Amino acid sequence: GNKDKEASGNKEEKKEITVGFGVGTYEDQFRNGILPILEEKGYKVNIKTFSQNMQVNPAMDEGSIDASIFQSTAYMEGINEEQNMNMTGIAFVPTAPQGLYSTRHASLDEVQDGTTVAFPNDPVNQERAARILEELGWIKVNEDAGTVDFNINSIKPGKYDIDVKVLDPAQILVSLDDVDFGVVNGNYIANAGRKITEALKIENTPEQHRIIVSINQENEDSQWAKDLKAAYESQEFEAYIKGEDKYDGFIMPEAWENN
Amino acid sequence: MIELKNITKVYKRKNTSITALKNVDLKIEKGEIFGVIGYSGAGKSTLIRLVNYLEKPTEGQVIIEGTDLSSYTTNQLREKKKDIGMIFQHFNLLESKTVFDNVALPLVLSKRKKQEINERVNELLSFVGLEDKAKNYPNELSGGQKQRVGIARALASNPSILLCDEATSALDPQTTDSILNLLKKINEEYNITMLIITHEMDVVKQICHKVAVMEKGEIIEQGPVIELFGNPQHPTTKSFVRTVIKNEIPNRVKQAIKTGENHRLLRLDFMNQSTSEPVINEMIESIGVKINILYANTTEIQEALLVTMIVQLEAEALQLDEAVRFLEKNHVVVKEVRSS
Amino acid sequence: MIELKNITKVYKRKNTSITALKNVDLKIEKGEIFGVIGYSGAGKSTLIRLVNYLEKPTEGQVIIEGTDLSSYTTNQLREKKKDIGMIFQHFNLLESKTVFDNVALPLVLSKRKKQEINERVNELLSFVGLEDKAKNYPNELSGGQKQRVGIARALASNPSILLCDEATSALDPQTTDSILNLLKKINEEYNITMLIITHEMDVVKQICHKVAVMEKGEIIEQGPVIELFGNPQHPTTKSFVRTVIKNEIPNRVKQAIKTGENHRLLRLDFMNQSTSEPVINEMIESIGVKINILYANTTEIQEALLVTMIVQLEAEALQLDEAVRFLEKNHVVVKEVRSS
Amino acid sequence: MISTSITSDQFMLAIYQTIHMVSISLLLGSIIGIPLAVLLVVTKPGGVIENKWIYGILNPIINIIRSVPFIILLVAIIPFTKLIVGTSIGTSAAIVPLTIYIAPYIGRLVENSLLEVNPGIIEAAEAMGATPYQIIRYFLLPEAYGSLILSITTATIGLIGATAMAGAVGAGGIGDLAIVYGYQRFDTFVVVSTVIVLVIFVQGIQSLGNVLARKARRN
Amino acid sequence: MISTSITSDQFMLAIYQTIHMVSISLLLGSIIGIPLAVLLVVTKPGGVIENKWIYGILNPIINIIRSVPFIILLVAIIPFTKLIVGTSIGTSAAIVPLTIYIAPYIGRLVENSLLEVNPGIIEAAEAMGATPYQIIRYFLLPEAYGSLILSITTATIGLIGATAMAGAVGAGGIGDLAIVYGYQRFDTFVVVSTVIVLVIFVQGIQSLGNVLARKARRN
Ligand SMILES: Nc1ncnc2c1ncn2[C@@H]1O[C@H](COP(=O)(O)OP(=O)(O)OP(=O)(O)O)[C@@H](O)[C@H]1O
Ligand SMILES: Nc1ncnc2c1ncn2[C@@H]1O[C@H](COP(=O)(O)OP(=O)(O)OP(=O)(O)O)[C@@H](O)[C@H]1O
Ligand code: MET
Ligand SMILES: [Mg+2]
Ligand SMILES: [Mg+2]
Repeated sequence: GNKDKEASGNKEEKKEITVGFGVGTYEDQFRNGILPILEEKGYKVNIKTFSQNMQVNPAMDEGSIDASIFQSTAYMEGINEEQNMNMTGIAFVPTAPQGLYSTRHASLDEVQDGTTVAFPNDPVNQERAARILEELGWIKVNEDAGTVDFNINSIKPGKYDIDVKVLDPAQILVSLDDVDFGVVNGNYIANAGRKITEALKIENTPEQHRIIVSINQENEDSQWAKDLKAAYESQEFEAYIKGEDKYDGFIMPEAWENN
Repeated sequence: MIELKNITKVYKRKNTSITALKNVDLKIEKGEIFGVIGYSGAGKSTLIRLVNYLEKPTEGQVIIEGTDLSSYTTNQLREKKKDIGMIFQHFNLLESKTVFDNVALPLVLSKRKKQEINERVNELLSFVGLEDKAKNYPNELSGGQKQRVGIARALASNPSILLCDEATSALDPQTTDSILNLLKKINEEYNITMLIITHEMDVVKQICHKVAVMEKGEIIEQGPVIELFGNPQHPTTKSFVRTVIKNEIPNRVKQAIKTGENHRLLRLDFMNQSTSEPVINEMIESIGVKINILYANTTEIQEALLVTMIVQLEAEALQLDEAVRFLEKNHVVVKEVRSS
Repeated sequence: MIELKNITKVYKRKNTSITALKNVDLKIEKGEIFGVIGYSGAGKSTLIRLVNYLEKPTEGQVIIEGTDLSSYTTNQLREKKKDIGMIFQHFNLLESKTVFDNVALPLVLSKRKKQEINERVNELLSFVGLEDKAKNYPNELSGGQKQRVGIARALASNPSILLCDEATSALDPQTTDSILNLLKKINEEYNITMLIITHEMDVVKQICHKVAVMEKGEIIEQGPVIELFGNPQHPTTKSFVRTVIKNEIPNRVKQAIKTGENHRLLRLDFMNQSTSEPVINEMIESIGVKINILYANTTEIQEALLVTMIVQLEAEALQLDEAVRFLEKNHVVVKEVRSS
Repeated sequence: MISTSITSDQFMLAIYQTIHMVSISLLLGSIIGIPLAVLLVVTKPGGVIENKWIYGILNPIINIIRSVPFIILLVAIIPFTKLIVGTSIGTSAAIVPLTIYIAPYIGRLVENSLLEVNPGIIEAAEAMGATPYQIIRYFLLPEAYGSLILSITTATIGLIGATAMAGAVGAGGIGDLAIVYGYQRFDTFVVVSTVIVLVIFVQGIQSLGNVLARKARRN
Repeated sequence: MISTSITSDQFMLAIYQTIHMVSISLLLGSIIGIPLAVLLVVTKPGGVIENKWIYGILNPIINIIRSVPFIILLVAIIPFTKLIVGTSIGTSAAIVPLTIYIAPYIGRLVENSLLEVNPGIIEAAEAMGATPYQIIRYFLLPEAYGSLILSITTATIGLIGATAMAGAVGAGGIGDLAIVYGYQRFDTFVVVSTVIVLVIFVQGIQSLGNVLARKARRN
């Protein structure tokens, strides 16, 4: 259900929007790159940060936020189905790819049976991690593996019998010394002041796993949604992102190619 | 009127059980001051705690003013309890409240006006001699001061029954006296019924009308104080009475005792009218015996007097017999005493 | 030997302060049983708590066996305390331990052997009459039973100094007697020094060698018991003594008093040898006065006897004077009594 | 220069949010928790108004709520939260689960305090014919006051810990700042500064509690 | 049929992990926390071995540890955890932060219990010349025993709550199962079943605590 009173009431005039963020660097990008553009256009923007990604969509559902920047298309669609919502993505944002990192090993060749690999515990990131190892052939992923409810029971040994350690995503980088390899989300790498290019293997991020700006579909035609989309696709924003070292290795939106 | 009917009280523990009271029957008339004495552990505190149902009897009935307490609803019981003041053996004062507030509690519970509470509490405190401690907390008081707070608290709401469990055991004789006089006055003025547990025979002597003696959970003897003191039957009662009415010959006296045919060692008990007549003088004059008073003691039991003497008479055998007859004729109770 | 030198103790509260002891000087010889009496709140408990430094004096010194307690290290003080037993006014028993374990505590602290502890505790419990309560917990005991546990505990480690704060106040006279006899025996056998706080004059009478009277934090009078009792100086002391040695004329007696030229109302105090001589008889025979004994009281203070009589003499004025001279010659203290 | 990603405004806002959440949910939690504790103590076997039913229901309810991890509780009661405050996110919304979380906790701690009251006092109350309400108001609570203060102190500090997790629903607060910026973004400055603020909070509350309790205990 | 994504093996493992974490960190936490509480009580102003320094240092240390949100604590002490158990992840690694988290908490609760001991008892101990150690062992602890049991019970239940968060370092456990599978993956069956297990745990611990405490209190 959708209870967005404000948005449906006066679509044209709405000049105050609330944007929700979960775990990630996307709030930083927004504050420094997007906010100035929107404020320029006369918007008043409230930023709501959730320490758990899980809570962002319910907030959208009840109309407490107008837009969110934290999830992938795949996850959003899963939620649309699971929670009976109707969200849509309006723009891609510069996305940090996952990567396979190690402090113990210099090469992926050192893998063997019993090698420990740290996986994030949330379903979306966990699936992405599984796909990386699947691509390397280390493991196999069941056909029927879910998206919003992906879990390690969907993993079968491939070339190796990998010992998967499930950790909090933020914890993996911290505990990298204690596993052979760890799949770390790019945003943590960026926050830790390291380079995504240090990864032994970077995810070939499929489009459906790239981070999007999501809103309720009914707002797609509103002026603020258009302005938000435009901000993410603007030259100004591109210039800001490209000017920051920490976004090296991020997957940039295709829309910028038109800039 | 308080009546205990065939009360038995058993405390159960895991594997053993202790019978604290056994077939206790007791009747206290309205306005009576009833004392209970007995050795430590005899069941006195248990008995008094039954009267306001702090402890429920295992068997038997507690009847107050004609109603069995077990027939009351909880609310009725509470109302009844407001009319029964209790002084605890261990004081049970609230550590978190000042002396004033402790005494005021029963009045606060009865929702009296502030003004009235103030007056009443100050009156009581000045009575128990603690005006200057009104703002102190119990842990700043001496033992006797705590007990006096407990007494003031129990009296605060002018109860018509007062239960005192060792109410003066922590008090010096003067303070005890003044408290007892107060109790006596209250008893006379307001016709309050009082049940007084004590081990101080002086207390019984001074204010009790009747007394019961307990031993191992049973009442072994009861009756008016003067009768029980004057003529105790049970060995335990005798032993209690002996502590106020001494009738043993002190060692020093024994050394002075002469024995032989012409000597007789007698215990003389003077009661009532015989105490005020010059009986001994008359005996000496009319019969011509020689008398040596070895020991003499007067006990006041409320308004009555009990005088006990141990005397040695010296005379011819016939005269001695005559002397005894003379004494007995003058209402003196005479008993032969063995000197060893 | 215990010596208190010029002790002052002040309890401070936020804005007021209470001087519980003021310039107290006291000396207790080794093996002495020293009693302290005084009204409730006089400072007796405060005084006794100074002796084992539960309370430190605000001013002055506490000297035990020649050493000022303040000069001891904490460890030395602890060792010293092991040698000082204390019976508390409020018992202070451990609710979580059985009677047996409570009494065993001082022995456990001194790391005695289990066997030895068992024997000693059982001996003490049977002494205080609580063998059958060994496995009970304090909340299952009567007031007097708790106090007896406290007594047994204080005696457990055979201390050479014993401090008793109202050690028998919750006990019936028989139990009190047996406890006092025990204390007396221990005192004689082991030469233990005892400081006994009490408000029961009977206790003082029965076992104390010396006694001090306290009032408002000061010692107002002290000396051997017999002297203090026989000849009290301070009004407070007099009032205490009066509670054991009654010398007021009971109301009932007053009614029998005849007045006039030929009558004289006298108070006679017999001490020592005069008590065992037939003084009165001889007076009647040799002088020919008529005597009516209105009141008599015998007090035993340990081995000594003190007899007080109030008598009415009837004779010619000259004879009356002669009678008084006769009595005084026979070591009787004679005082004129006003009848109203 | 210190490199950090948060602004001082964010920091001040977080402090305000924590104070807001803690004070209101502490107040509400106490309003629920203390009566709960009292009910437990008076209805327990042997209590002044012994009642197997009330005790038998309340006791497990407290245990059930206390069993649920806070984050699950937060989600589980979202419908209820919306009913009460109209939204499931933000500081006000967090107050609802925080209150539900802290109330049984306060209840348990206060229960422990009340159980320490000398049974003789309750006896005195009963002998005076005090009603259960009067026993609670004039005897039980005043006598347990010192210990009760310390229990509430302990609960308050636990509550501050819980507010850190309330960030899940966008409630903000100092603890959330620590987690979001410190933990998730490795911003050591934020960790250190937020922890310092929390320490000051906790130390302040504990000191206040100790002083009040010592006063109440009068020793 | 019930649709769930977890296996019964995972469930049993989680139960085992929770028991493992709770029992060991409770044990270690008590070993640290109880002496801590005792130290606080004996060194506090007016205590039997009053010591401004020890009290003045311990008291804020406890507050500092109690101030830090658990997840931050977990990360902050990773170097220490590795020193002790050699790794920063897994059940054993979680025990270190759990212990550090619970010890001061136990300390504070037990402190409150010890403060309730009748001062007359301590006086009796001092009059017997008991050493501080003896006062603690033979007087303070036995007299506080009932209340102490309840404090440990409360702490244990708090500890179960904390283990749910220990899942961050891959420690597993029932609470983590509830969060990771139930909460994050919308598996209602997991939520309900884990909460039931937690309730049984908590109810069991509380009942045991109550029984032991009532026995100790003898009423
Ligand atoms: N901790 C305290 N704080 C303040 N005043 C106190 C404290 N302890 C005792 N007092 C006061 O000191 C005085 C002496 O008290 P103490 O306990 O020594 O009396 P006592 O002679 O033993 O009396 P009792 O026979 O009633 O036990 C009393 O007035 C009492 O109120
Ligand atoms: N709660 C209880 N559990 C078990 N036994 C108890 C309990 N209360 C009292 N008793 C026992 O019952 C008996 C009577 O106790 P009670 O307190 O009535 O004695 P008392 O006559 O008041 O003695 P005292 O003069 O020493 O106060 C004692 O033997 C005591 O040990
Ligand atoms: N023995 C004296 C007498 O008979 C009196 C002393 S009183 C025992 O005269
Ligand atoms: Mg009794
Ligand atoms: Mg005293």
